[in-house]
Amino acid sequence: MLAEFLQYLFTGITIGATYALIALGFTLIYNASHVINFAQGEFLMIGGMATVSLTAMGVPMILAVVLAVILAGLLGIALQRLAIAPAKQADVVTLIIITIGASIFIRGIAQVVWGKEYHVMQNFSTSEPIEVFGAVLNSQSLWVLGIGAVMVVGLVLFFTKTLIGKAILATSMNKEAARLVGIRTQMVLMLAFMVSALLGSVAGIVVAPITFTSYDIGIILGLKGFVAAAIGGLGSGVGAVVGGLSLGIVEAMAAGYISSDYKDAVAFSMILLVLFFMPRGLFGAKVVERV
Amino acid sequence: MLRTMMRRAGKCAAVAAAGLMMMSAQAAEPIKIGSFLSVTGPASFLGDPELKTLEMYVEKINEEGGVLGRPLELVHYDDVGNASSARNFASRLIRSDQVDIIVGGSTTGATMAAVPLIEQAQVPFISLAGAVVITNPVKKWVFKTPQTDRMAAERILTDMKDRGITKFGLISGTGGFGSSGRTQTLEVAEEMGMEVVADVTYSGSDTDMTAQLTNIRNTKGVEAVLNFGFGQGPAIVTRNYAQLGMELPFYQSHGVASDSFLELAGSSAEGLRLPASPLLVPDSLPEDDPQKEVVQNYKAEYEARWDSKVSTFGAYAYDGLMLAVRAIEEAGSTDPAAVRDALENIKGYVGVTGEFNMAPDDHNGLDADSFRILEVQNGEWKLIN
Amino acid sequence: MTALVEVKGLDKAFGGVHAVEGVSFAVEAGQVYSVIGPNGAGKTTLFNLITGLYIPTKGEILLNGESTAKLEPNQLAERGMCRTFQQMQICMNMTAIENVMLGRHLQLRSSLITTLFRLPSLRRNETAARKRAADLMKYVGCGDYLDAEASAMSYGALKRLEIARALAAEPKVILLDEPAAGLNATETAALEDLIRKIADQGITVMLVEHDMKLVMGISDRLLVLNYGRVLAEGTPEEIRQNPDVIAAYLGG
Amino acid sequence: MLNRFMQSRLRGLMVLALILIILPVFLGNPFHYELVIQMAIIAATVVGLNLLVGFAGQISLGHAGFFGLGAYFTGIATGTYGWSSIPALVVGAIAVGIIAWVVGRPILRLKGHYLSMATLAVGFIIAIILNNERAITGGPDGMPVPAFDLFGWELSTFGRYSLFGVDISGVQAWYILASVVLLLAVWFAQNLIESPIGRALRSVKGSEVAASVVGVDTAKYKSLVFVISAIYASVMGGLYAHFQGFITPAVASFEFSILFITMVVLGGMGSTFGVILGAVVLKLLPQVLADFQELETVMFGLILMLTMIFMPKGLLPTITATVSKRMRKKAGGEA
Repeated sequence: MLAEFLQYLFTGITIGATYALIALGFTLIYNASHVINFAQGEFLMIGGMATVSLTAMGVPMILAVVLAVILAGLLGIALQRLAIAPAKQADVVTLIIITIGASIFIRGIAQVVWGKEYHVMQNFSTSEPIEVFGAVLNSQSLWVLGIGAVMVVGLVLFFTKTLIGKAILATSMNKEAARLVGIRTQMVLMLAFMVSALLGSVAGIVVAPITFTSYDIGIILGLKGFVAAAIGGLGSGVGAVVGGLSLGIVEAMAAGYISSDYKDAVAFSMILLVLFFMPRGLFGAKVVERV
Repeated sequence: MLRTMMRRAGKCAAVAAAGLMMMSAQAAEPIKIGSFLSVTGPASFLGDPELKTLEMYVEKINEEGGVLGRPLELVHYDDVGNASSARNFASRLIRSDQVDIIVGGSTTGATMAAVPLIEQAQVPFISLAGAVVITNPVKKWVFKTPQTDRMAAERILTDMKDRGITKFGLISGTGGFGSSGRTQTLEVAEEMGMEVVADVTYSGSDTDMTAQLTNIRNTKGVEAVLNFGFGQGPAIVTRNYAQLGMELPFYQSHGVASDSFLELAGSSAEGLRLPASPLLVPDSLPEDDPQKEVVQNYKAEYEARWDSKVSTFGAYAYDGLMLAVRAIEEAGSTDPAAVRDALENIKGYVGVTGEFNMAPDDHNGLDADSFRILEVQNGEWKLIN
Repeated sequence: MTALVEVKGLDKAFGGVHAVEGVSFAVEAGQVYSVIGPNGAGKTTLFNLITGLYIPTKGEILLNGESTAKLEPNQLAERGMCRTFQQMQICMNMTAIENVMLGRHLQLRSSLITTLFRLPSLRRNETAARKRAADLMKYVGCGDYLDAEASAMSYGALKRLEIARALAAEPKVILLDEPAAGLNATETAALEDLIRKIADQGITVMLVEHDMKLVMGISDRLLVLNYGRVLAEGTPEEIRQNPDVIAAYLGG
Repeated sequence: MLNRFMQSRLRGLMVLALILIILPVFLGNPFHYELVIQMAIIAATVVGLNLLVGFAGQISLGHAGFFGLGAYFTGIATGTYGWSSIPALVVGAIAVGIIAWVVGRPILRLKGHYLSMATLAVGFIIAIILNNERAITGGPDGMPVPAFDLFGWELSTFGRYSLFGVDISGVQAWYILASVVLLLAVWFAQNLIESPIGRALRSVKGSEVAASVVGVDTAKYKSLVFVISAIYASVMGGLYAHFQGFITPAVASFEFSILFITMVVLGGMGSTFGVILGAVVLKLLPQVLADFQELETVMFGLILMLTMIFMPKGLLPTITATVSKRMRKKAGGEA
């Protein structure tokens, strides 16, 4: 019984950590620009695919990872500069469609460059699973959790200790005021996209050994990330992490205990339930409407 | 963009007009082979080798003088794995391109979406998709080249029974292939007096199936596990299976019968069995096997031309095209009814997938024995029987 | 005579901070009743409470003797209360006249079937509503904008348009939140005339305003708020002589 | 009087009718008819969705769920239970309307992205149910749907019919049906928009507080428009099922929902004729881009992105604005 429960929990936490990392990317961009970036999943794909293809070309793993992350970062900047910035007057839905267009475009290019096959990435360390009270844990899960934790801590430090991080926060709270105190808001937005892309690509790389990677892996993972961010409350870092983990755990528990056919339906019902009682997610900012 | 569209629309109209004018000079006309395949999208691992195969052999046949003295022309559209696109492209092939025969439909969903239209339009259609519903009940104009999922289920369950297994756990994808495979497996199991003690599913986009497998593992009496699905899902299942340390006999379906599956699953695949076309083990076939030559040639030609590993899915297209060519040759024209009748009477065509013996009540023409049971040993396919 | 609007011991706290605290007063029908006070005194919060946009932390509001505790803003509108906003709430996705016609929403009940088939009754009502809206626009002084999009109007005109919309609802009491803010002297004078005209029709007017000259000139009674509490209440004359008010306003 | 009436209200509808009457001249073969018929059905769906998104400002990323429910209701009622098409469409619409009302009441309290999320979830749940209930829906492989029938008179795209003595083909008959349906859909939508109900809807987008203080029960109107747009989707889904002859759960998929909302935004939110243009463009694009093979996805993404960046208000509003600016300039120059 315990072993079974633990197994579901491990599975859920591993998937959930992935969702959480993607959700953090959403949160970051949402905070800085109030844009929901539907191309977030593509950063993941770029991270995984670029690493795989570079290592296949004989580039050492570490270097391949660095290059892939840089590529994703550049892509993030390009996305903000070329697609989001020129359309800053646009409606929320219009921005959503622009990011959807961007994700289709990036995916299309990836498909032409890298082909359509799924690719394997080796586990970072041993492929031997670890056994805990009868439940097994993939060693890569530890990497996902560890790197996830490092990134969350890193983000917290980034926002509280660095000038750039504080500037991003200030911009998210009040763009006009931020501009008045001399923050170059366009620069900040660009940075937010870049950091979010870095985050996404790292997530894409750490989960690739578990999920495999292909040109279209970003679609569903990106969507799940958005779901996680919404459960947690858009704009909340804690929310993204809690939202991601709880989504992953609910999925795994539902698949194990309720019905694997309906596990996604269970997850989506959970969202409806959360939003029914907390219209701004678990940790969303409570705002008073000014009239 | 609008201008491009107008230009294209103009072009379409011009082509259509030209088509009408040239009707009289039909003798010079190429034979049009229509095709809609899932070249991109989630089923691209099916559509991609299928299209490559079609392109390559249409070229080859034309170099060798065509069919009935007429060149072949391949008209192809990518349905992206979307059933309603498949239906629309089928309509475009029939109504706009006016093709003589259709070889296509990578997935059962795409095939079935096009079937009502094709039946009404009365165009011969050779599907490349697996499910048994495509040809059972028999539809007048619809044929298919892959073995049915029912045959796969029969083959696997027979092999289990031979090993003394009567109770097994089933894990299947919720996509068309897995879902249909699941239904067939449940039916065949009942007929063969076997018991499916656990029955779980995963969706095509899932990235971890440990929870479902744990569920099976904890079910009492499980003696083996069967995974029905295609795409990357079964590879993840295989890896999770190994991670969980499950040591029961493990079966996959023909949906993953390709070398790329071995690459994805890696060492986790060790010891698993599946039913597959002999294409994966061309050299292990006995010399007197009639398929040996066809299989070896196809593999060599495909790999030389595309510089990528051959897949059994491409072979479905090979057989589809060859059956179409043979039917047209036997009919002596592209008259749809004559071609259809010829297709229905093809006997003893030895293809890559198996030996086809079509009949009015069998538009597939294969039997379960055309599947070989393979086992993964030391990272390679080994022929078991 | 019972009061039209009566406020008893009203409290509103936002996360521990009291924006309005222990406020009580009564407005009688036909009065022009103004609420004044320094910035942040809780005037707009008070209006938001009265019109049902905020839910009071404590206390009670009576409209015509009926408690408004469970009522949504639209239900208050049905009972004859309408308002304008300090930060204007104009529907920029409509034309000017449609904004005013929106004010006639409650008078223009039509069934879905009538609407979908655009039956004659609907057409007649629409024509009448359009005429009434046009009259109101002329009445408040934005007759020049009869065919304009709302987004094409000037600030001052939009302020008047908002009043026209409120009037279109045929309210018993109208709450105007800083109608003179951002207006020049001529416009303010015109506004003063307009408020008088409205009051003369028998509509009770509640006013939040900073322009003392305007307020003192037209109000029957005044309420002075400071830090969410009532500092004074009375006629303009009484207020003018109230030492607390003088102290507060002179920064004493 | 009549002249002014024509100019203001029905001009667009007249133009659309005229286009639909003239269009067959340019339709070279039955496949072209098929494309236009599908465009008309999808366009009518997004005209309904536009009421919700464009006019009332409530984003839905799950609208294909209702489209799919309508399609499956029709498919199951006519196919499995042998109903006639019209009752199937009507009962389906009522059922979907009720579902939309029950679902809409709680989720429409949500705002912005949270509403998108909730509608997305609803769409997904519907798609998952359609996918999993094999016994009823045929599961992921889909189910065949019989031809449309009007009290025993069957409308098949391969049939031949006689209309007022003129011999027409099945696709032409379908074309007429789809055209009439589209015109009705537009007419109803326009009547709705230019009415007290329509003003109330638009005020929800313009300013929800303003709407509430003049007496608009915003919750009620949001639910109402949600239900109306779901009914549009349901009826069109039913017609689509009949026309296609086969449906799979893809009709209720997230991709389809995104396609719908993209049509609305690309064509021009809040412009009935704009969203029709959006539907036409997005339905035509894959056919046009099919020749690009590998690059099809790249081109599609690029076109979508560039159009939205440079025409954030959508195709039709941007075009009309440009044209009227030019005309004003010209008129100014002459005067």
